[in-house]
Amino acid sequence: MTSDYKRFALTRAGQAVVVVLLAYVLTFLVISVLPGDAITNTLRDPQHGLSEEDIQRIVAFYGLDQPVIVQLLLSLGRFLTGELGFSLQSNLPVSRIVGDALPSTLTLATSALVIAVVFAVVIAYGAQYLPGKWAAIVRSIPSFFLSVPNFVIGLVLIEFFAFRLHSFTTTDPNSPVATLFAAITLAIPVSAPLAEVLIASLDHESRQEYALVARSRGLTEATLFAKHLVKPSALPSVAMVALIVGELLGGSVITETIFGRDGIGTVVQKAVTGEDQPVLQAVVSLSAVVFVAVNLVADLASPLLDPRVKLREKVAA
Amino acid sequence: MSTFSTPEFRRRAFLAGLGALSTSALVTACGGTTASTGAGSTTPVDGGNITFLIQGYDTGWVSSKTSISSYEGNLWGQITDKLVYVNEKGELSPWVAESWEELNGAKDFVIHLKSGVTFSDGTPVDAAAVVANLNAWAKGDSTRGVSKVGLFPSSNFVSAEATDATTVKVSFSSPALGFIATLAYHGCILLSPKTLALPVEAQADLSQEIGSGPFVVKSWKQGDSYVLEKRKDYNWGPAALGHTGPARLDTITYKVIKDTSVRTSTVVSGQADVAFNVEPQEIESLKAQGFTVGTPRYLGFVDGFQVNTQAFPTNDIAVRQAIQHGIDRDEILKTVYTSDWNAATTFIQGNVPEAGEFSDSFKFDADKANKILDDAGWTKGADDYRSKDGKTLEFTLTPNPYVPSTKAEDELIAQQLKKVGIKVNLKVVDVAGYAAVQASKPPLFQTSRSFVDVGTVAGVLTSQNKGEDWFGLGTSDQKLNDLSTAIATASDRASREKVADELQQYVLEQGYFIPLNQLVQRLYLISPKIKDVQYNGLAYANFYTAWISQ
Amino acid sequence: MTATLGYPQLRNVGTASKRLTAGLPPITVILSFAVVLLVILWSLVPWLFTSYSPVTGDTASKLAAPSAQHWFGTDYLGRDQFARVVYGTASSVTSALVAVLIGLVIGSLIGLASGFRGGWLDSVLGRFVDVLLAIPGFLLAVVIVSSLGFQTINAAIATGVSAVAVFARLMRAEVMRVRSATYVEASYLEGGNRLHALLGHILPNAYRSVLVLAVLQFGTSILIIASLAFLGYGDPPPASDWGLLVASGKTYVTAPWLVYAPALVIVGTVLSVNRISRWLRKAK
Amino acid sequence: MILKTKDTNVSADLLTVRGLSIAYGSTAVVHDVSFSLAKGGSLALIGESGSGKSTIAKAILRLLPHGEATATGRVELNGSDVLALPEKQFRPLRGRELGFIPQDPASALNPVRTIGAQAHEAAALLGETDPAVRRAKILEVLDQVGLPDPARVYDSYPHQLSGGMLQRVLIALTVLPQPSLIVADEPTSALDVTVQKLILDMLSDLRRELDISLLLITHDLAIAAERADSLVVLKDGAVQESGASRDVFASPRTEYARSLQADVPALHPDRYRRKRTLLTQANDGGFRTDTAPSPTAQLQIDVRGVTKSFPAGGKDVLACDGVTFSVERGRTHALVGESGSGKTTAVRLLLGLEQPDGGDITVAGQSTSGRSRADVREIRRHLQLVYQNPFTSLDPTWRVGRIVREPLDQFGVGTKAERTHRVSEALEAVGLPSDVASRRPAHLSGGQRQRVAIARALVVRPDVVVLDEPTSALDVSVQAGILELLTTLQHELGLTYLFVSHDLALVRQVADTVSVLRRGQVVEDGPVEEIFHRPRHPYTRALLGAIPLAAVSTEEQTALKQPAKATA
Repeated sequence: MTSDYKRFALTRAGQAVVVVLLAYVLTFLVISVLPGDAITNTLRDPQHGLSEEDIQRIVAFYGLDQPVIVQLLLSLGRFLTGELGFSLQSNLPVSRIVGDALPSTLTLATSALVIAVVFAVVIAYGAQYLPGKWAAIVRSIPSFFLSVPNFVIGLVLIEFFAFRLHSFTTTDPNSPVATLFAAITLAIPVSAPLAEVLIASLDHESRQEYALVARSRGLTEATLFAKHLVKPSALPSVAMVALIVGELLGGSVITETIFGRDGIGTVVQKAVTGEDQPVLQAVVSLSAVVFVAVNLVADLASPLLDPRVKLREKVAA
Repeated sequence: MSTFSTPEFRRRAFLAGLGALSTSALVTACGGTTASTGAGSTTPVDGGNITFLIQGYDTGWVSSKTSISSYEGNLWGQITDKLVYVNEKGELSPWVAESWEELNGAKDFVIHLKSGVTFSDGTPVDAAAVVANLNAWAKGDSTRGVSKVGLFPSSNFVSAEATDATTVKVSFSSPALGFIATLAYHGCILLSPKTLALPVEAQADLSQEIGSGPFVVKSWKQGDSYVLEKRKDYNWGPAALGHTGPARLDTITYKVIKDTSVRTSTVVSGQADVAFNVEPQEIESLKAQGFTVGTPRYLGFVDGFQVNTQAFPTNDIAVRQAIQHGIDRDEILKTVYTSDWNAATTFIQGNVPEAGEFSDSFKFDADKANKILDDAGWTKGADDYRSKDGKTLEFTLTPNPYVPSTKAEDELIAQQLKKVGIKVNLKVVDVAGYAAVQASKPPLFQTSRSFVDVGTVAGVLTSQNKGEDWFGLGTSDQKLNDLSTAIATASDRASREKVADELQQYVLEQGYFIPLNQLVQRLYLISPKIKDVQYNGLAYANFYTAWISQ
Repeated sequence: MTATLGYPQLRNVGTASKRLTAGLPPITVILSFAVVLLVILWSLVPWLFTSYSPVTGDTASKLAAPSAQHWFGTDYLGRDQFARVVYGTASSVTSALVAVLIGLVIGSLIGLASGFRGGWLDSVLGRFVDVLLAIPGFLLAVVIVSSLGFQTINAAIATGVSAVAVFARLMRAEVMRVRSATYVEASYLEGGNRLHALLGHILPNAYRSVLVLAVLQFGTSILIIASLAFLGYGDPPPASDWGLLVASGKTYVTAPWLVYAPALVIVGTVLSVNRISRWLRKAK
Repeated sequence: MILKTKDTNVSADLLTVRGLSIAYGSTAVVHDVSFSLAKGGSLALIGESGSGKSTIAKAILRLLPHGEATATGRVELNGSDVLALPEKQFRPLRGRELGFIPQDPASALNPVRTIGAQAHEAAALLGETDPAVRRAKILEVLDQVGLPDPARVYDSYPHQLSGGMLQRVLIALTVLPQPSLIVADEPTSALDVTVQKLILDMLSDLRRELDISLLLITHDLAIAAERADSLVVLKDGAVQESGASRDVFASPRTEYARSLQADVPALHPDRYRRKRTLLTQANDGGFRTDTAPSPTAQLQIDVRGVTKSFPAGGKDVLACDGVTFSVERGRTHALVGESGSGKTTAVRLLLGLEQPDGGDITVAGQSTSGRSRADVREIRRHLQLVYQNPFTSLDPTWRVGRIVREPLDQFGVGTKAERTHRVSEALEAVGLPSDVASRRPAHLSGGQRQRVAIARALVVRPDVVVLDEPTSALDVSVQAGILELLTTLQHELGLTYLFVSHDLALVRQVADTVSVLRRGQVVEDGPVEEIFHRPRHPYTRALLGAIPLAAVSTEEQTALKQPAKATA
């Protein structure tokens, strides 16, 4: 079994690396399509007070005077060695900018993920075991969660909990309570797809005959759920959890702006308004790396968690 | 934590608003009752900390940029001193300079320094230090990328030298009437010679800025929060403020909150003490709740547009004059701003002594504007926008992010100019992007520049002796060249005032500058428990004398 | 293997097949159709719904609360907020439609090609779809809009591109599922060729669930475009995209209706679109 | 297969159901059903799909989905009513008194937990807490149900065991807590015939040893009659007839019971013979012996020494190993075998859907193996297939008219008018009203859909029609109608049939000659009557033995007697 598994793991890892590189190239092409040459006109801007010699150094560093394909290879080569270049606005090394911003976004994203999973489980369990009328209401919650833009959720939470109930202050956005509310804002739209997958698989599993057989042996609903339904229904959700990691990174742009948190989201926003290409390139490709890594882990874990998954088919797919 | 039980919580029937959307009844109802300000003694109390919410410190701390940005100026004002103090009415009074003499027709000046003044690193603020600062302001250091102070009269500056430990002699090649006033300008801040000698990158680091002000930088995290603590041995405050000893507040914390509404609501809900640049249209309801809203007016140019005479379509004088008369400034004041704003009478603020009454040269007259354009051959098309030789009369306007409500103001201007057939597109940028807009030399650039003495205006009108050439004329407008040299080298105030009137008349008629209203660039929403906040001539709130009443 | 299939569980599949529920769909679905119809009318013929102009207003009555004349109150320049929402519908809703079309057409083609052709084409397109998925949708949209320029049409293109991966994946799964269905093999036995199988059998059966996703994606696109406008990446003033209205409205703390009127319209529209998508999925 | 004739003794009945009615929401599904089951006895509820038999079983076990279904009436266990008991008081009975054996073993065990882990749930009912003792008891009962290596089964996952082994595990777990009554809902309908017989024998032995009474739910009248003391015949939720299985089976009183009995293939081997013998009489008067087939053009299908293997799990599995058979014009030849016997692969090779590794196939004189796609397509005009499952062989988005016309369109036969005419002609031939042409498959019953499939096969006037288990997805009554149609069409159009099935009794009714397949090899072939009376190969004998009531045939009017115990 293990030799099969090793081969399966290697192929998936190989595919993952290819995807990351392609993501880097795609982002570079999209960014370098920027009309006019943002890099040169931000450099020439007197406000920066950059001397002519500084400008030449930066132009040479990014190979701006060479064709796009050369610039791409240059920057791809550096990306592989972990070298992310300099920000055009603050000429600080990009790795430091992203490094400083990462912790706050990571705490936000992970707590949002946890909250999203909790929301999804509560909704899915409620939809399964609440009496008729209530179950219908709970089932429609995910589609409601999907309909509210997260900037509205954020504004409402801040207005109600910060300004009226003083449960947290906007002056200290990184405090535990403020992070909790920011995480809730991010978690709500993200928990919807997770809840729907969980509801669908719970419905499917609870209609299987083994649930009937277990009931015929006198198991209570609770033990039936815990012992029999949780594991098979959780498996499809593992893949969905990996998918929504992408949503988390995307959603953080708005959430961090509203809650005044300095994270990857605000870095992206500043980079966009300031047309700071190297920062944009770094953030997007790092998010791709995070997404691909998480999905790889989910991919490699699924044969271990679910005995039904055959490695042979997995490899061929 | 918040002792506030004022009506604003009920007024903020927020979630009810979500349901019923009928908050109108609540808003008008609360107009009547003002907040019950605590009885509070009037004698100042030492101690306490305040939180100051601000959009951000994005342009960095290199001190001698061409002009200090409106945000960083707040912090500089607390950690540095100036030689001369200027009050709200523009009257100068001694500060680090105890006294000064103006000799042989304002070409030579002798400054006598107060003794015992030291920088926060202990080094004395002596004549040598002042000379170092003067040279930095006048000449900057291009080799290290350090630029001179924009409005400093550098063109006729000759030298500054220390005659003894507490006296400095400054000489100019031609009369510099505005020199003493410029020493009170927020760009001319006294920094220790050690700081001035630093390379540009090091100067960008706030902790390297050694000033002699009532507060010192305690700690800071770039883009997040900046904490100043009071300097216990400070006792050379300007006499005009009525207090010379150490500051009363223990610390001031500047907190970066980008969103205007969040800053406003945080102070209103009592979680912070001061909010910078709130929405002007909210001032009435904020005052109704007992908050004080400082709307200081500084000496300098009004809120208006420098017109680029080289760019289409403003290269045509008819277009410039049509814009001049096509804007209804009265409607702007009534809609976007409040009674705290004053109409502009010329292109410089009303509190500048030399400001005259020239409002009829930009009086709102839509018919006149239409007539001017018709005569100039701009015919109205089907979409009632004018065009000439196939080019539509159209330009892009970028609201000035440093001034509150310019987005609303420019949207209204776009509507008004549409009535006279001019198509105005808007492009919204933030502080970082605004510098790039200025560099692109647009037809109309919304400016917000302060100065202490009208003489410094000469430095922007033309390209003469490295002037900023706002209108792109270079030296092509001889009349303007003569006027600006006259004003720069006037030997006495009376003759300078006459030249200033002529200059204002000419610039407005030529449509080089399109005034909007007298600028209130900085708004301070201050919680009622903070007393004795004073404003200087450059419209910066000074918390040196402020104290907290429980 | 067929022996085990030939028994009762197939039988009760036969009789228990659900016919489309005759009679009217549930009330909530009718309501949703009404809301979506209203929104489409707003974007096509806004002038029928309000006499006010979305651009110019009566500056004297600025920041007035919702009242009989101004259902959604007035904004900081005295413009009728209801008119701005109605006229903003065109750019908010039609651009969402453009986004869905881009995602649907390109995504379905990719999914169809990789699902039907299989082999090397499938793995190449598969990797391309993986790449599109790997970059978080909103980030990709932000990057594209920042390179094409801040306009709603560019926001629509950006949202469309980030939706391509979702459509491609679903279409590929559907094509693979239908391709192995018995009636497709039967069509070969009756002399049909691959093209006939594709156009005659595979597409008609695959498009339905893709349609359901398209409706769902329409709702999501409205949210993404509103979010992009909220961050200021939509059209410049005086445009009145819904997201822009919320963004500019939120600075006026004393006028909460400026935020909540457009917010409620966004939520109402997207909720209705989701309800219709769920009803379509059930009535398959 | 011991049919105990039981005298009704005085002891109170174990299970009495009186006036039981069940409704899903507002629609009533079961109407006023009553029956009783003596201690140690066995009763079968027999009825087609939709007759409510499963619903009744689930009501007795109180497994109906709560909130959706409501049951009224009395269900007495050992004299006391259990239907109205609160769940807390009923739960102790679950498993200890009332056992349940589900229908599809593949989905009746949790796929992600080992058999052992799930077995402990059943063992817990014994009140045994020590896991080691529980494990021993579990292994013991697994051995008792005939599982070869209980320890390996204990540690494996459900998907690693065959259907037959899974059903044995389920029975073991049900009998472990020694319930007094077992309710079995179609326990063997998902299994092969031979495996089915072994399982039912094992179940009967266990019942006798542990004195457990059985309530059997089935759609197969033969199994019911063979395995249960008494019968209750159900239709649309109401009892049609009930009584001792021998009486109900031998002389059914009600019309419905009689038609059920008539449709059991095993009881009426010659049902379609009269039509067929006419046919053979006309042609050549005698049975064709299985000596080397004469190479006359008469041979429509000639398969010689065909082999085909598939890669599975690393090594190659031989699906067909030297399969040889031939079919004369106008005749019906049957391929019989259980799952994995290779009969489906043979059909796919014949139709050119797969290419044989070796051997030769000729249809209507033309060889199909090793030909280009275009040639194979040409041959298909003469060779059509009717699939087993009518619910997946018709495109749900097409209307019936277009479905039947598809072969004409694809082969470009005749003009548009001619095609529409032939379509309505084909529909009429299969006994469907012409207005069916405008309807979609979703609105038709299983039987009607299969008739549409047959019409589609016939519309292009093929010479040979391959029928891949055409009726196994249909109810018994519908099944008879389809077979009736096939034989009349063969008679009218002179068609040649290749009939594939796992059901020897059915094959005996319709086929002239038959080949018995096992693991890819033809173990025996020849005329049907010969195979049935003088089976030479042990596997054929096992297949015959597995047919419920195989030895019984009303034609021979012999009384029910003890058939010889078939060796497995």
